[in-house]
This record gives sequence, structure tokens and C-alpha cells, in this order.
Amino acid sequence: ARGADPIKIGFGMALTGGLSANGKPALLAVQIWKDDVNKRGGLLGRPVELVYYDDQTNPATVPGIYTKLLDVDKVDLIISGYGTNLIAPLMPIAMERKLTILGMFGLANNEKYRYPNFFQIQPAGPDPQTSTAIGFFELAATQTPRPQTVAIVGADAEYPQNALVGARELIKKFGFKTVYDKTYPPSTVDYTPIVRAIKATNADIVFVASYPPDSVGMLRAAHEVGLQPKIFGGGMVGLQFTSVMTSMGSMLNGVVNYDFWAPEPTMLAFPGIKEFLNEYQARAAKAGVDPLGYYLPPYSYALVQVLGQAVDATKSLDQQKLADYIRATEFNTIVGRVKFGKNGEWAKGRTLMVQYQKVHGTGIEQFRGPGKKVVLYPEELKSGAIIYPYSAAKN
Amino acid sequence: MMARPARALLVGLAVVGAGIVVAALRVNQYVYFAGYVVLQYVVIATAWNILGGYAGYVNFGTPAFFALGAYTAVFLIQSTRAPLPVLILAGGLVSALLGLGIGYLTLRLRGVFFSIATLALSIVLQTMIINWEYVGGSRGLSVIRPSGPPFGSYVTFLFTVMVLLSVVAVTVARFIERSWIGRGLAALRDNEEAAECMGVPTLRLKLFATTVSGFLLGVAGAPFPYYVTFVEPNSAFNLDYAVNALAMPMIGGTTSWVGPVIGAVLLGTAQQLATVTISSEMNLFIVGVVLVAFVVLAPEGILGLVRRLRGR
Amino acid sequence: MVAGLLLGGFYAAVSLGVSLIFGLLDIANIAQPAFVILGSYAAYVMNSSFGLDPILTGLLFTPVFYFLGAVVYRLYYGSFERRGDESLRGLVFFFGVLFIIEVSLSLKYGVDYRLVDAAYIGKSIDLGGVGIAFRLLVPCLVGLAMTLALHLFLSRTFYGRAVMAVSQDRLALRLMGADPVQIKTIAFGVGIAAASLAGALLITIAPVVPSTDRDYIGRMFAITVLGGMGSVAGTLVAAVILGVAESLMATFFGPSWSLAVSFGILLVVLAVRPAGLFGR
Amino acid sequence: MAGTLLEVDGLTKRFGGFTALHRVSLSVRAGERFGLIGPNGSGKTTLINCVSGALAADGGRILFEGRDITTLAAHRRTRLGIVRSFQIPKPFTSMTVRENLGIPLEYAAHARSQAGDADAEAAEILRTIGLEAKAHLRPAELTQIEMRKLELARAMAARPTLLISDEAMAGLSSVEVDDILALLFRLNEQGITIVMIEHIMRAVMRFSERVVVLDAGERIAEGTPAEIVRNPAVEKAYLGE
Amino acid sequence: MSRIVVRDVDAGYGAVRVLHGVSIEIRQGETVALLGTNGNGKSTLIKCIMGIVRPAAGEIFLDSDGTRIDLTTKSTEEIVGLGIALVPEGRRLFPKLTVEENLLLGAYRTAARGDIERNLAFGFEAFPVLRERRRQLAGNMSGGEQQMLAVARALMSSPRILLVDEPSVGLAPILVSRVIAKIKELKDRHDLTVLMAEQNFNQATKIADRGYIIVHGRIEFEGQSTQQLRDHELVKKYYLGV
Ligand SMILES: Nc1ncnc2c1ncn2[C@@H]1O[C@H](COP(=O)(O)OP(=O)(O)OP(=O)(O)O)[C@@H](O)[C@H]1O
Ligand SMILES: Nc1ncnc2c1ncn2[C@@H]1O[C@H](COP(=O)(O)OP(=O)(O)OP(=O)(O)O)[C@@H](O)[C@H]1O
Ligand SMILES: [Mg+2]
Ligand SMILES: [Mg+2]
Repeated sequence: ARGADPIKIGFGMALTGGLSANGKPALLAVQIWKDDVNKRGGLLGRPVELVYYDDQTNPATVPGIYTKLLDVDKVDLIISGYGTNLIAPLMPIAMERKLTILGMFGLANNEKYRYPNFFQIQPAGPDPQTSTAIGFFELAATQTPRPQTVAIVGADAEYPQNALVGARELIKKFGFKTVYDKTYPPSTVDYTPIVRAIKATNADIVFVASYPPDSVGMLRAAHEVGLQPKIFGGGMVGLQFTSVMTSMGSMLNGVVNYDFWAPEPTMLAFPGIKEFLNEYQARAAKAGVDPLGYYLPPYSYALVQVLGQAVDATKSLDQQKLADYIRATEFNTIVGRVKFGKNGEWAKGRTLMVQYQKVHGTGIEQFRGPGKKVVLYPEELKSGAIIYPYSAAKN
Repeated sequence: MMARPARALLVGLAVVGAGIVVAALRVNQYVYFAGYVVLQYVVIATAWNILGGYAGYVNFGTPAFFALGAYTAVFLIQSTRAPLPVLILAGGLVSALLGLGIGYLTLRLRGVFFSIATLALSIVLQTMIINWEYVGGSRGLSVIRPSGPPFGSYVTFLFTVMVLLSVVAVTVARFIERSWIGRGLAALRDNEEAAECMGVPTLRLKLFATTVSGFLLGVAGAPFPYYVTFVEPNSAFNLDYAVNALAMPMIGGTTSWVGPVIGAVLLGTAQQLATVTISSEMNLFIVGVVLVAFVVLAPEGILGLVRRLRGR
Repeated sequence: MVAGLLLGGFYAAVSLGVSLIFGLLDIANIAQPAFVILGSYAAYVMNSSFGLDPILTGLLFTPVFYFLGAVVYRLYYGSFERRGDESLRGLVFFFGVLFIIEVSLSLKYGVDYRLVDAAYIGKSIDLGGVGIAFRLLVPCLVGLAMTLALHLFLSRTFYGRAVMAVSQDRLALRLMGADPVQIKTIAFGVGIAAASLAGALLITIAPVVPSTDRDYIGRMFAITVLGGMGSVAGTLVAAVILGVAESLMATFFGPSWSLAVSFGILLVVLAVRPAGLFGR
Repeated sequence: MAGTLLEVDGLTKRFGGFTALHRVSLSVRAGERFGLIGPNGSGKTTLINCVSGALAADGGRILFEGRDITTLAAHRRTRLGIVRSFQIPKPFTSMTVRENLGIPLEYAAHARSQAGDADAEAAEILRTIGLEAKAHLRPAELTQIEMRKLELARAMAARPTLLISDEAMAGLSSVEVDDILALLFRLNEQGITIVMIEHIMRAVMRFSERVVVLDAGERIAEGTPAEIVRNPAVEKAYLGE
Repeated sequence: MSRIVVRDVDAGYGAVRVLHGVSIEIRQGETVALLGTNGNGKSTLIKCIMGIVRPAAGEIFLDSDGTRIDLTTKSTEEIVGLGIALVPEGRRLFPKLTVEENLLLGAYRTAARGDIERNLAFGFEAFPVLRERRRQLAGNMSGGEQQMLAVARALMSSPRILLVDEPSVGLAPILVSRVIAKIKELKDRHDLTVLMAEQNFNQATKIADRGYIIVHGRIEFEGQSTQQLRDHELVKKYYLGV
């Protein structure tokens, strides 16, 4: 009878509030994994069960949710909710109880704690802060004529601020000259004044770290104001979303932006990814989430894949054993080979830099296949060449 | 007559004692986490009601006071690692100062104008915090708890502290309500001009109410950094504090100190339960429905309802 | 500067409903932004399924929203006003409504960012060196038209005057031969109908999710109060002041402080003129 | 009973461009029964608003018991003993009639002299004014006239030295006017100085020892009631016929 | 011809009964005075006619050229629509609207909208201060000025029947006679029917044709002429100070 008891995995997830657009697809991905695992007989011969609550994108709910999961629901394993801010309050709880935590898209969460049993699925690498921007500036630095001046701008929020810190570091490293460096409140409505101010600086490089509404606002404003830098984009969250892509359409052309996944041949080579996407796309409409699921969901799936593989391999639910195994092993997941290093980050960073090319109109079909989001960086996943300068790709 | 304050003191001590006993029971840790949040709302609702219920000045800026308490604590933790009692006192005092500030606003602003001004204040303050890197700016800041709480786990300790703070808040509110101050506030709530002409020092009473209310809101916020261990502006300035600070006394009843307590316990518990039992966005939906249902069905608050039922 | 004016026109459109319902009827409808977002989703649905122009949709949906508003008001009336305790409890009621709308939207349409497409989006005209985006120009013009229409309605029609009076003395209004409940229903309906258009404008300017409403609560009420409760002209002026302030801050100083500056202006104005710019 | 209790010196008050009071001076002697009359809108209420501190004057001085109170807060003036009733009643709506009296008793009367049992005192005042049957009602349940009485009762509860009654008798029938007059006479005998604003000439004539007439914000006459009614300017501006 | 008939009306507030079996009648073109010291139920009776207070028993109807319109089932606004206007006790102005806006609202009734010019001119002529202060907020007017506005506003609705609850409260003597004279003027010019509750007996009887005395919610006396009223002991006692 004991063997049939389910293994419970507990987490809080942003189903409402600011990050719910990411939290809900992440939940679906985890659910797909659960179904996959259970179809294959579960873990350790026991079925897997998910216990999760809505954290409302509010860190203040996290301590309550996780103590409930641990003390009342008595879950066996925990993973984090989506995003840095929701992982941070989980850290001390996990540390106090010596749990293994798998973090879903956190940035540098473990820098302060240096907790050895924390692992994080965002492919940021050992230097999380520069991870978003590194590809962007490396690409910029290798173009001819080499751009000189740079404008950076971002929202007053957790992720954009971190990205800007990284960008500043990289600007110094590559020897560019900063001509504009400002932030704006996330609830800004009209971005044309900002874009106009940037245009006035005539910067060669425009690096934007923004959340979805501002990404759209910046991009539209850039078109309306006629912003023509040599390279534009960088850390714009939201352009990866299908709903945004299908409404921005050809306005996207030429933008060089970070990404995690694109339907390019180099990415589709990983085992299991196609099956996952098929399943995801079949269930997306009902779950009310992004219909394609190209950006984050594969990683959420990979996160639990890591956990599952660790359980299977150690044949145990012992937190320390699991952590030791995860730390030592290279995993084969639907997003490729994953090996964790310092502070539980990926041993080697792998944030993509993609460029939108040849987008015509707003149809969704064109985004399903390759060629629209060409991977430029890193080298080993490269699927095409950059169109430079920005204006050359615009139409 | 003299026995009254003594009895109140006794009741207060009993509650604190009970809190300590609960803390010592080492039941399920979750109880303390949830209990902390509910108690935190008891303090917030009680504090809000001193200004909003007794004096009739509706403060939409509750998040500002709460967050100011929290960020004062963050600042002190960052700079001096001051002990918790100091944090609480400092958080309270800084918020009290802000309260005094908005007290002067009441000199000219009444009704909705006052409410919107407090809302504005909250936004201005949030912007300042967002741009202040030392306390984490917009990125937020992880706060590491001091090791070795005086007893139990750190959370049972925080829980006990909150029990104490609730008792203090409620005692203060009760004292105000029953004293000449409360009667003066009620008079100025009804008609400020007439109150002034009847000898009520309206400005002084309002300043008193805003300051005390601010102090208690700050006090509620001060332990928050140690509770979540991660403070960032969006959650510290969360709109929920404004909504709850208002809704809880409304649901309980605004004219008596019991009202906010009942409201906070009911709504606070309901929210906590909804968060950890309903695993979807439905919990917000249900909170919405509960709010609507409560105010529609019990228009004078639970107290009013009880009074009405008893009357019959 | 020009951008600020355009933004101001849009803000005016968004705030008119609040100005009417909160400013004149004295109903603390904190859910107004949620109705605006509802308008945005109506525009989105019509746009993505039938390719209908968002603003046209906004216009077409005004009767639907009017009706919705009338229903909500009747509920509010039945539960609060008739018993004579309104404002505060009503506030809690509308907070509830806000949550319900928000969650219903996210259940139905998910939490993805939604945008619309229209011929004028992404285009701009050049006026003496400054490019003016149609995306902003059109909402601004519509906002101005709405302001004017509402102003005429209030100052020139008997219904309008009754709307201005209804929150001051209900019995007296009945003695004038007007039914306060009917007047309020009409005005509330008009206010919500305005939200339909405002929502359409909003989604042409920026993408929306169900929780976008929270960003606008502060602004909408600040504008209404800054302009002076219930003054339509004041609402427009206040909206433009806020729009210009935000834009100027964004262009010349650092956008980071723009919101704080706007609300700082509000505080200063209130300190000098406690009833707002055009308050009575 | 000599000596000036209240002295208003060159008082000016403007609302926007409209001058409601223009350099008005008058003085009220201790223990006097003083009448203030004038056409509607002549500035009577404005004047006592300035005296009681509800409005800040734009010019001039106000002295009470020889002390300059021009900038004193309203509640302080009440505590000094200047108490007014409102022409348009402003009761504390959430309190019963009895509780309404509690506020001035606590804040004004007892702030000065510790003595006194508030309950007995309130009951006494209500009996005097004829509201004892309504002691436990809320103001919303009173008629306009009863609310006016409540105004007066509340003012009495503040134990004034100077009582300013702003049209306390408007709308009362003659018997009732007589009742209130008798009450005011009694208060006056107890040493309270009374300023009465009233349009009911019969009451003004009977009550006042001295009358000042305002018209369009200026003082146009002063004298005994008998002198006043014979004054042609007053007749033209105020009395008619 | 039209008349208002009140028959055997009981009314009150909650559990408190204020009127007991009150019957009165106001016929076309008449001016009827309603006398009684305060708290006796004058205003309550008037509120019953206007549909503001619902009688617990009895009937109130408007008999208009033989058709009988039951007023107890009509809402206040419908009653106003029939051409009955009230100058309420306590003025009840819209304090945040200007004098002019208050007056225009008085003409809300459809039938009155055509007469705005004429009625406005009449009001301004009767009370010149209203013209001067057209743009001032009603709430900032002096007590007496507000009373004038209340009277003028009621007249804006071109009523056929005017109910006046103590119109002279707070008016300077010179204006009391003015108000009374103006009501008389309207009555003469437009055949206005008036029911007036008024404490100033001497002024009231200047225009009243006859009157009722109400004591403790009961009609104690019905005087068919002002002389009859003047001679009644109650009037002597309460109003004439005898
Ligand atoms: N806040 C205000 N704004 C503009 N005008 C005002 C204001 N308050 C009063 N007034 C005007 O000042 C004048 C004097 O008003 P006040 O109330 O003092 O008159 P009053 O002598 O008391 O008249 P009444 O006998 O009718 O009560 C009036 O014409 C009035 O309209
Ligand atoms: N809203 C109310 N609720 C309860 N009782 C009321 C209400 N209004 C009036 N009353 C009571 O009804 C009685 C009669 O009031 P009414 O206003 O009809 O008298 P009135 O003859 O008009 O007197 P006045 O001369 O004071 O205007 C009074 O005793 C009063 O207390
Ligand atoms: Mg006056
Ligand atoms: Mg009456």
C-alpha cells in the first residue's frame, strides 16, 4: 500500500497578478510533466501529485504557502514559483529545513545566501547579472562599422534593473560610451517622450530592459518617432509572447532581443521537445495560456525533469541525497544538457540572442516554424546571420 | 470605576499569555505564519479605524505607512542590524511622523480630497523607495533573520510579537474610543465646524489621530521584513493593504474597537484560507464575492448585524 | 510637450467616467478602471475575431456598457443607497466588483498581453518637426470629443443639470419633478459607457492584461480630484497637466520620477486649492 | 455691570470680489442684551462667524474681555466663553440629542470649571428648552424647529459668557418665541451677555437693550429699539412700509 | 377645476403617529392657511400630499375636472409633474450649484420648460439679489437669500398648485411682505392655488381666504374666513400674543 502513496510536489505559482502571464504557462508545463511521468509509472513506482496555490505574484504570500505545503499538506518535494521575487522569500524557509529547492527563473537569488542545495533553471550562467545583455553587446562589438555610443533604458522593477546593472558592466568591458541611462515607472503610458529623448542622443546601440507593456510601448514609439540606431533591443520581456508577436507583426523586424527558446533547427534537436510542444499546444487554449509556448514552458518542464531524474537515480526522496546528485550530474532535458555550477546557476550561461526577421503581417502561423526568430548567439546554437544595421532589417 | 482599566489590562495580559502558550505549543508551523498575517491585519485595521472610523478621515495611503514601517526596519537592519524592538519602535515613529504630516493635510482637505491626497502620498513615497538603492530599490532586498530567536523558531517568536502588538493596538483604540478623545473625534466626524465651535480642538485631535494611526500602521509593518525575508516595493506597497484596511473595519463595524478586530479576523482568516486551499485564481474571485456579499448583507458591519438581531 | 497634450487628452477620456460617477454622483466606484479594461477586451475580441476597428467597437459597445452600468447601479442602489449608507461601504462593494471583473477576464481570456490592430497604429504624421503618432492622436481627439459631449450634456440639458444636483439633495430633486434613481441610473450608465470607449482607446495605446486596471486607479482619481470633483472642464485641464508633467519629466529629467511628480503636483494643488482646480 | 465685553473694531471680510463686511465696529457691554439686525445678506452671520472664529477676518480687530482674539482658534474662543448657535443647524448627526450636549459640556464647560455632573446639567438644559422628551432621538428625527432648539441647547451647554444666537426663533409661533425669549432673559439674569440676531421684530424690540443695524456690510444705525424703529434709514432698508 | 382633497389621513414616522384622521380640502384659486405651533404636523401633512410621507390610512387625491387622481400611489416626481410644487421647510437647495442652475432645475418639469424665460424674469424681479448673485453657489448665500431662492425655484415649475412650508422663515420684515405680495400676485395672475403653512399670522391672513388650525396632528378648527380664524381662541393664544 505504501508504494501507491503519491509523491507530492508542492509549489506556489503566480496565477494572478503581474507575473501570471508567465506563471500560468509554467504551471501547465509542470502539469504536462506530471502526466508524462505518471503515464510511465510515476517516480519510484509511486504516482506524482502536484499541490500548488496561487501566490498572487506577491512575495508576502510565499512564507504562508510553503509552510502550509510542508506542514499541512506534507509534500515530499518543493519547487519554487515563477520569478526572482517569489523565490527570494522561499530561500530562508528551505534553508531552515535543509530542503532542496529548484528555482524557476530567478536571477541571482542565491548570491546572498550561497545555499548549496539551491538550483535554478534559467540559463543565466555563473554571472547572472550580465547574462541577459552579454550576447547583445558581444554581437554589437563584432559588427562593422563598430557602434560607439549606447543608450540604455529600463523599467523600475526587479528584472529590468538587474539587466541594466549587467548592461552597464558590459558597456564598460566593451568600451562603449553611454549617452543615455534612465529608468521609468512600470505604469508609464506613453513612451514617445522617452524614445524621443533617446533619439536626440543619436545612440548607435539602444538597449532596452522592459516588461511586456513597456516593450510594446517602446517598440511602437520607436517606429513612430523614427528611432534608427544600429542595433536595437536587448532585454525586452514580452516580445517572446505569441500574443504580442502576432499583434506587433512586422514592427518586430530587426529587433535583436534575448530569448530562451526559438523554433529553430538548433533548438529543436533536443530530445522530447517536440512531443512536449505538441502536448502543450494542444492544451494551451483550455488553460488560457500562450498558444505556442516557446519561451519559458520548456524550461519549466526541464526543471521538474531534473527533479524527476534525480529522484529516479537516487531512488530516494532524501533532500540531501537529491541535492548532492543534482549538483554532481549533467542532465539531459528538453532544453538540452543542463549542468549546475556556482550558487546553483547553470555552469555555463546560455541566454539566446535572437533577431526577428522577415515577419510579414500578424498571422500566427509564420511564428510556428523557423526563420522568423533567428538565433544569433551563442555560437553553438546559431541558426542564421544578423541583419545589420537595424534599419536594414526593418522592412 | 477604577477597576475598568485594570480589567482591560488583565484581559490584554491574558491574550498575550494565550498567544505565548499557543506559540509554545509548537503546533503546526503554518498556524504561526497564517496567524501572523491575520494579527498583522488586526493591527492595521485597528490603526486605520482610529482615523477612518472614529474621525471619519478615510486614509487610502495605508500601504505607505505600512511600507514606511517595513522600510525603516530594512534600513536599520542594513545599517545597524538593530534588534527587533528597536525596529518596531523606529518603524512606528517614522510612520507616526508621516501621520503627523498628513494630519496637517486635514487642515484643508476633507472627505475624498483627503483620501486621494493620501493615495498620492503613497505613490510619491513608493517612487522614492524605488529609487533608493540602499534599501533594495525596485529590485528588492533579501533580509537575513538574526540567528537564534529568544525562544522557539523565529516565526513563533514573530507571532508572539504580533500578538503583543495587536493587544497594544486594540488597547489604544479602545482607550481612545472610550475617552474624551473618542467623543471629540466623533463630534468632528459629524460636523467639524460645529465641533470646533463647541470647544473641540479639532486640529489637535486630528493630529493625534493621524499620528497614533500612523504609528500603529508603521508598527505593523516593521516586523514584515523578517517575516517575508524579502522586501520589494510592489508587495510592501501592495494595494491589498489599502483595500483590507478599509474593508475589515467596514465588515466588522467602524464605530467600535471590536469592529476592526472582528473584520480582520474574519476577512484575514478567509483570505489566508482561500490562498492555501483554492489552488487557482479563483481565490481572488472569492475574496471579491465575499466582499460584495458582506457589505450587501451586513450593511452596518457584523456589529450592526448582531445589534439588530439582539434588538429583535 | 505635444506628447503630453496628447496623453492628456487620453487621460481625460479615461477619467471622465470617474469624474461623472465619483465626482457628481458621489459613488465611490473604484471599479471604474476595471470597466475600462473590460472595454479594452471588448475591443480586443472584436478586433481579433472580426478585424473591427477598436474605437468603432468602443462606440458600438457603449449601449452594452450603458446597460451594464445601469444594472450595476441598480444593484448598488438596492443594497446601499436605499438604506442610506453609501460611500464607504460602497467603496468596499466596488473593490469586490473590481476583483470579480479582473478574475473573470483572466479566466475567460487568460493573462496574456492583448493588443489590437488598426490602420492608424504605428503611423505618424509630421507636424513641424515633431512626429505625432496617430496611435496617440486619435485617442486624444476622441477624448476631447467625449469631454465636449459630456460637458454639453451636463450644462445644456435638464438631465445633465439633474445629474449635477442629484448627489446634493435627493428629495429636493424629486421636488423638481425628477426621479433621482432614474437620473443616477442614466448617469452611471453613461459613466460606464464612457469606460467602453476609454477602454478601446487604452488598448490602442498600450497592451492590456486583466490587472492593468490597477495602474490607472490612482491616475483616474487623482485627475478627477485635481480638476475639482465633478467638473468636466477641470478633468480635462487636470488630465492635460498630468500628461504634460509626465511627458516633460520623461523627456528632460528622468522618467523614473514622472509619476511622483504628477502626484506631487496633486498634493501641492490640493494644499493651495483644497477643492481642486475647478472645484466648487 | 459695566465694562466692554466684546469689541469689534473695523472688521472687514471679503468673499472673492464681494465685500460682505466693510469696517464694521461695535462693542457689547458685559451683561448686555444686544440686538443685531439687518436685511438678508447684510453680513450678520458673517460678522458672528468672524467673532466666533469660523471665518478669518480680512481686516480689523476683535477684542474679548480686553484681549485680542482676532487670530485665536475657534475652540479657544469657545473656551473663553464666546459661544454661538448656527443659523442653519449643524447637529452631530451620529449622536443623540443628549450626547450632542455632552460635547460642549466636556470640551468647553468643564474645560473651564471642573465641577458639575454632566448628566444632570444636560438634563436640566433639555428641560429648560423643552427637548427632554427627545433626549434619546437622533437629530434626523427632529423637526427643523426642534433642531434649532437643539442648537440653542448645545450653545447653553458650553456655559457661555457671551451667547450669540443666530436666528434661534425663526419659524416659531408667538408663544414659542415668548418661551425662548423668557429663556434668554433668564440666562441674561444669570449674567450671560447675549447677542441676538433675529428678523422677528417683536422679539428684537422686547429683548434688546441696544440694537445695531447692518446693511450691505456696513453699520447704518445704533440705538435703543425705540430709536431704531424710528430711524428712516432702517425703515427703508429693513422694515419696509 | 381642480382641487386637492385629504380625507381621514393617518401618518407618521416609523412607530410615531403624527397625523390622526386629518381631512382638508384646497379648491382651485383658493389660498388656504395651515396654522399650528411647531411639531403639530403641518409639514407632515404637506409631505403627505407631496408623496414624501406615505399615509398609513386615509386618502389623498387630486380632483381635476372630474377625474380623480390618487396621490398616495404616485411618486413625488409624478406629483410634481401634475403641476403641484412645494417650497420645502429648510430650503433644500442644491448648495453646490449656482443660483441660476438651481432656478433652471426648478423648471425640470416638461410642462414648465417653455416658460423658463417668463418665470426667470418674474423671480429676478421679485428678488433682485438673485439676479445679482446668479453665479454664486447657493450654499454660500445668506440664510434669507437662500429662502428667496427656494421660493423662486418652486415658481420656476409653473405650478398650478403651490404648497408653501413657512416661506417667511428668516426673512427680513421688508421681504416677508414682499414674498407674500408675490404669491398673491401669482395667484391673481395665474389663478394659482396655494396651501401655506405660516407662523406669521398677520402676513398669512393678508392673502389667505380661509384656514385650518392643526393641533397635535388633528384639525381642531376650520375657519371659513380670516376673520373666523382671527377670532378663534387658539389663534389668539398662539399667534396674536393675547
Ligand atoms: N462663502 C461665501 N462666498 C460668497 N459670498 C458669501 C459667502 N458667504 C456669504 N456670502 C455673502 O455675503 C453676504 C452676507 O451674508 P450673511 O450670511 O452674513 O448675511 P446675513 O446678514 O446673515 O443674512 P440673513 O439674514 O439672510 O441670514 C451675503 O450676500 C452672502 O451671499
Ligand atoms: N423624519 C422624522 N422622523 C421621526 N419623527 C419626525 C420626523 N419628522 C418629524 N417628526 C416628528 O413629527 C412631529 C410633527 O412634525 P412636523 O414637521 O410635521 O411639524 P410641523 O407642524 O411642521 O412643525 P414645525 O413648525 O416645527 O415645522 C414632530 O413631533 C416631529 O418630532
Ligand atoms: Mg444669517
Ligand atoms: Mg414644519
